[in-house]
Amino acid sequence: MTYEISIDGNNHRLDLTQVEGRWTCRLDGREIAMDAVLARPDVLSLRIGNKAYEVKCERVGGEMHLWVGSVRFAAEVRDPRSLRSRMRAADDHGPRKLVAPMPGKVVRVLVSQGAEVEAGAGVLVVEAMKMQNEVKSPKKGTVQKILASEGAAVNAGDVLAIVE
Amino acid sequence: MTYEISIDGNNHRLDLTQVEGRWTCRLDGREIAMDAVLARPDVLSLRIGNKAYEVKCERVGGEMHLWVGSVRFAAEVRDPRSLRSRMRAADDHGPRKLVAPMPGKVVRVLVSQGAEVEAGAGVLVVEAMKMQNEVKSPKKGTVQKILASEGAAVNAGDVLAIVE
Amino acid sequence: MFKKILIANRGEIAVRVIRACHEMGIAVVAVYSDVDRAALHVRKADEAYPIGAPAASESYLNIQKILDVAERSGADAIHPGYGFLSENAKFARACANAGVKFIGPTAAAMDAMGSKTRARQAMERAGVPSVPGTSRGLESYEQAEQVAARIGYPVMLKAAAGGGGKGMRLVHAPAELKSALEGARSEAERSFGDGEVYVEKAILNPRHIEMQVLADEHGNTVYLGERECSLQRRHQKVVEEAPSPIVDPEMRRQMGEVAVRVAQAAGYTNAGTVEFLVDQQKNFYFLEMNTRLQVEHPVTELVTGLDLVHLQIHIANGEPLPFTQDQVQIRGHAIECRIYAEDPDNNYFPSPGRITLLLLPSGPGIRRDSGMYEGWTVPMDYDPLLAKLIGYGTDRDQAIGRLQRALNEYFVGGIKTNISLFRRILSNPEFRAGKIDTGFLDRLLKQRDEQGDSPADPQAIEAAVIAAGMFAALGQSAAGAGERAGTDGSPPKANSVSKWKIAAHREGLH
Amino acid sequence: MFKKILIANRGEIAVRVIRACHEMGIAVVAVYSDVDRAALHVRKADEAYPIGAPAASESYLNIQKILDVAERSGADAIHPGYGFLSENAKFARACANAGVKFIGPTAAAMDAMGSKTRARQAMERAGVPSVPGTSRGLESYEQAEQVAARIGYPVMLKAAAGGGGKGMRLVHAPAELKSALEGARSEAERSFGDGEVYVEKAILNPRHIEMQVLADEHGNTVYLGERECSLQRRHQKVVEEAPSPIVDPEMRRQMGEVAVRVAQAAGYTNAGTVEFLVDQQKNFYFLEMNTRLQVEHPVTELVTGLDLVHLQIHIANGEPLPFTQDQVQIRGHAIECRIYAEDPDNNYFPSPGRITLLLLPSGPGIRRDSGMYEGWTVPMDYDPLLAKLIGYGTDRDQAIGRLQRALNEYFVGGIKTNISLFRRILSNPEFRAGKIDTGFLDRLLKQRDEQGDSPADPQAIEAAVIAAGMFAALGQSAAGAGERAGTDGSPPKANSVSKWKIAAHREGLH
Repeated sequence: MTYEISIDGNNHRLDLTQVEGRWTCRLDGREIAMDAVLARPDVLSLRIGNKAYEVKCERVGGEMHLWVGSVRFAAEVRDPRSLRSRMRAADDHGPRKLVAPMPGKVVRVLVSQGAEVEAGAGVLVVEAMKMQNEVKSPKKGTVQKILASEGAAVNAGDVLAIVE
Repeated sequence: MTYEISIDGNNHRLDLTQVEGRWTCRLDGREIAMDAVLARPDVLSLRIGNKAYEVKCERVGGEMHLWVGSVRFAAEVRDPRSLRSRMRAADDHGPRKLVAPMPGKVVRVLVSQGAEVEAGAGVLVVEAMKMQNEVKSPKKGTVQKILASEGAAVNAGDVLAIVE
Repeated sequence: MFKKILIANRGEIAVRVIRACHEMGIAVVAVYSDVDRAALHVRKADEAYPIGAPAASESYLNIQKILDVAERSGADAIHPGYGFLSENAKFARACANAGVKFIGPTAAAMDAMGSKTRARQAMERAGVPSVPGTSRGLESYEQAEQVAARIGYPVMLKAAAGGGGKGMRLVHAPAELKSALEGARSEAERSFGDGEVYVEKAILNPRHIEMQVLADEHGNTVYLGERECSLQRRHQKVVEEAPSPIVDPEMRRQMGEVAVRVAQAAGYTNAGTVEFLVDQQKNFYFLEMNTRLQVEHPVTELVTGLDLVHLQIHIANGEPLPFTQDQVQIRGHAIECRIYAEDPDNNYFPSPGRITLLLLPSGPGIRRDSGMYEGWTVPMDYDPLLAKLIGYGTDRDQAIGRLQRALNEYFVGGIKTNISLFRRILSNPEFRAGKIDTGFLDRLLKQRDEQGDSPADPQAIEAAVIAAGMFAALGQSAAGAGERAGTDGSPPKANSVSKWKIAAHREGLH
Repeated sequence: MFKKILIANRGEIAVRVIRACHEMGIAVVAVYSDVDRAALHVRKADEAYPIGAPAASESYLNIQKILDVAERSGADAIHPGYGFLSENAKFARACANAGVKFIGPTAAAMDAMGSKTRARQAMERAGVPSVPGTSRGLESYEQAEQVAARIGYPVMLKAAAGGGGKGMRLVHAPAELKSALEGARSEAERSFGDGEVYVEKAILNPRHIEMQVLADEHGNTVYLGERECSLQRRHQKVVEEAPSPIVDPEMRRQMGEVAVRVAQAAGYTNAGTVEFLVDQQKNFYFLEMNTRLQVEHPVTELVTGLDLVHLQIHIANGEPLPFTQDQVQIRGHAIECRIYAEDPDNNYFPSPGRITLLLLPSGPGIRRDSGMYEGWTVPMDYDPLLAKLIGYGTDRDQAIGRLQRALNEYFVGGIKTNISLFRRILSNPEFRAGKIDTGFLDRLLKQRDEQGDSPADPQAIEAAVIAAGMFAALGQSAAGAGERAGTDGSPPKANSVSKWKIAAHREGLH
């Protein structure tokens, strides 16, 4: 199968096909000799040529990061069909969602629906482990939706508000 | 539900019922206040009254042992209906199966089907990690079946032969 | 010896004390709040009692509930760990009245050290050097002005009841003094219900070095060497080591003897720590005394070969110290990393949640004191300290090398941790040279460096791309671990699921 | 310093050497057989090369394949670990010829120590005390008779090329000598392709104590203290400790100086171990020299504060020893337990298989060197050593207490291990008193004691019954770990499955 994979924002095309238990792999068109063992879920023992890597997959609140040795990469995997829409969502036009950075309690909502906000302006405050964390707007725009109310318990990655 | 549980060969009757997430427990008719958390599969954090136990479940080759702290018990769980047949299989009359004590290779079959054997007589030899292990007959009797041939790879718990 | 010890704490320190008790053949009583039933310290205890709601005030800080459990369980001693009730003189007294031995100093000694101003007064009498300033609360702005003028700017305003940086203000010039004093007072009032504030000469970019002391109940007091604790964030220690890169045997002897004098002046017993500020000229000033076991006690254990918790229990049991000062030897070097549930991508804010995967470091020179386990959900109600990773080496370089190796083995899945921060610290040239002060960490964090300690080489990126694809192809349903991916690559189902999830997220927008 | 080191081994020792290399900033090349692709040492390496079939002769013992990998990978040194090619002079020579540094002694030194008779001869010249007997192979039965008569019965017949107890016979009386000699010869012939057998005075229930030595390539040789290795089964060590309970500083100095003389007589370099037999009167006799890193090297590392693998690499790099004999200090006490995949219910026969659950001990004084991980399948093709658990303490009692505590934390699910054996050993009064010899373990195993260290009390049985029921009720499908059983007890489905399995087993009979 074919994947569009973005690593720290750079897109790559990866073709993986399995023939009799062996994988063949084309990365951006180049054929690559590799071999992999899933040691544990989210832990991959990978050989590229004879180079060996232990790659760990960190999944928190919808985000995915890969640890290659001690180096960390933001990763996204998707199939080409959904690429266009994804690209649009990613850039600064169109709506952007504000997500809870950690599980906790919404202690304050700082703006009301429909309000104009600057990039970096605080929209809500989430508290956990005795620390308060202001969730800021990623862009200048209008608060299209507030999806969490004060006192509500939220999980990491929950959408709290949308700025259009 | 109700279980017949044998611990080191002694049978106990245990009734467990769950009401709104709380368990009530009767052991051999006695009501017991308890509370349990499955910390990991096969690891139970158990409170009986205010006594706390970490109980680990060891499952190897069909056998089940429980570690209560550093004390180990052979355990069997079954429902009453199958009790009678179980009891029969357990005692010395009737057929007894010889199982592989470890994964390995059958390197020698020492007796042929139909042969008479004494209790403790060697029936087959299994090898693993450079060590050979003689599988002995648990009772005096006739070798009813030999279910493994020389050179065969076997797993722990596989039935290798039956002595009637 | 005690038959049964109640541990009035949770997390890694509760586990660490449980271990010491079991090593000594002593039974352990654990207490837990409603969100801690599945906590590791409950799993490991011999008895466990629920003590109420998650809020500490309802459970781990509730003196009456804890003493009730002590009575019901028949515990003959209580170990308070650190934090919670560990420095609460009222609790120590209540234990004494209830006939349960409090494993720590007497309430009187705590009182003597509890207020920074009272402590300063005691130290003056004992002839212990402290930072120039007032040993009493400031009566007025005018007095503040005079003292500040006398000792010279910059000055530091501090709350007498202070801790954790609350009620503290750095003042560079007379003009700032008035508002700073008001700010410090009101913050102290709010935080500690006590507005008392005093003034000290400000020591810029000092080192924070502390001395471990141990005193039995027969008048013997020894010091076990220093700990370098200059790496702090928000006035919280992050990395500690022993010995300090700048302390030589002579300076150690001087600080140690002062620390012993401090302890004796307070009639101190059991384990305690005397904190010093050290300026660029290696002058050291008494800061305060912590009347409890420190989070960072393991680094002292590794370089002395002693077990401080065992010794705390023996001392509380009325035994004399089993060794004299000259038998105490420092060998090798130890460094501790405090593993917090914090999000490095989000200014190190707490990141509680469920631990879905845990890869644990071990091997030569590595000690791990932990309160977490795979599958456990880190509650959002308490301090985010998950574990401590301590590295020992023949020398500082080897200790650093072993820690870096172990940090690369350490992985916590499902929540975010500050593990990557330690890679950056340990590979920093200044740190490796031992050039650290209390400002080091804030300076480091200002630097833009998101790539851990090694730069992203094309091969690593290639590996990341292929791994991302393989994780998707194999899915999470796949693979009895350890099996050959080649031989059990699962159909794209598992993968599409995650794709739909991403899609769904997107849908949420329109 | 070396840029890249190839590790010609597998399992825990390969992992231990990889860690040392990474701590020193050296890249690692791993080799693996077809059944070891998922092994931990491959996961941790920087490069990994397949070297063929599971049989050691096809892979880990295949000199040519390993040297090919060294050349292809550009490794500039090879660490052999222990076992496999570690004491193979031919391999050491081949490395030298290929221009790759062998991290260990020279081939010549190995040859000198490889044959027990030649070693005895060398030692005689060096004036090293060895057990009375012949230093040359026996020419005839008559010669055997004469020598045995001279040194007095009981005597021990030993194969010159021997090891692991093969070709050994204990002879109590002249009548047994003839058949014993024939037996020993044919067994030696079969095992080593060399029928040479010599005779020694048999020392009954001796202690087995060995001395660690370290020699650089500039003529400096030091000893790092002894290890007590008397706890053995089938001539395999099971528990080792440092220091030995019976060795005082003076005896240590004497044994150490003899060991240094042995090493120098053989022109020895790098790390090595001189084994001694010690009789009830504390007389010690040279037994043999192991020209490699020992499995039990960690106990010496813990009491000296040194890292032997780091030092091996520095020595191989041509550096002089960084310390002198009088700087070596023994502090505290360390004990090692060898965790084997063995079935205690079945006479400790190997028990390979898939590790379904792994609970790992840690905390104060605990070091864990391991080659296993949860989900890994232990292959049936190699030695069953899975890991080593080492406990350190201020004194022997504390080390024992910490080890027992850690053993109770250690759990390996899916296969059987000998962990419970160590609980029995450590709680045995004779062991605690330090009264041990090479016969101790066989005597202990004869005793009927299946219940671990504590007797089964009614409460524990009650807990077992209830736990068995809860496991059945919750099933294995159930429960995100850490969740309240009460809140997610699953329907009896999961349970009935296991019931059907039991039934099915039964069906098999009829």
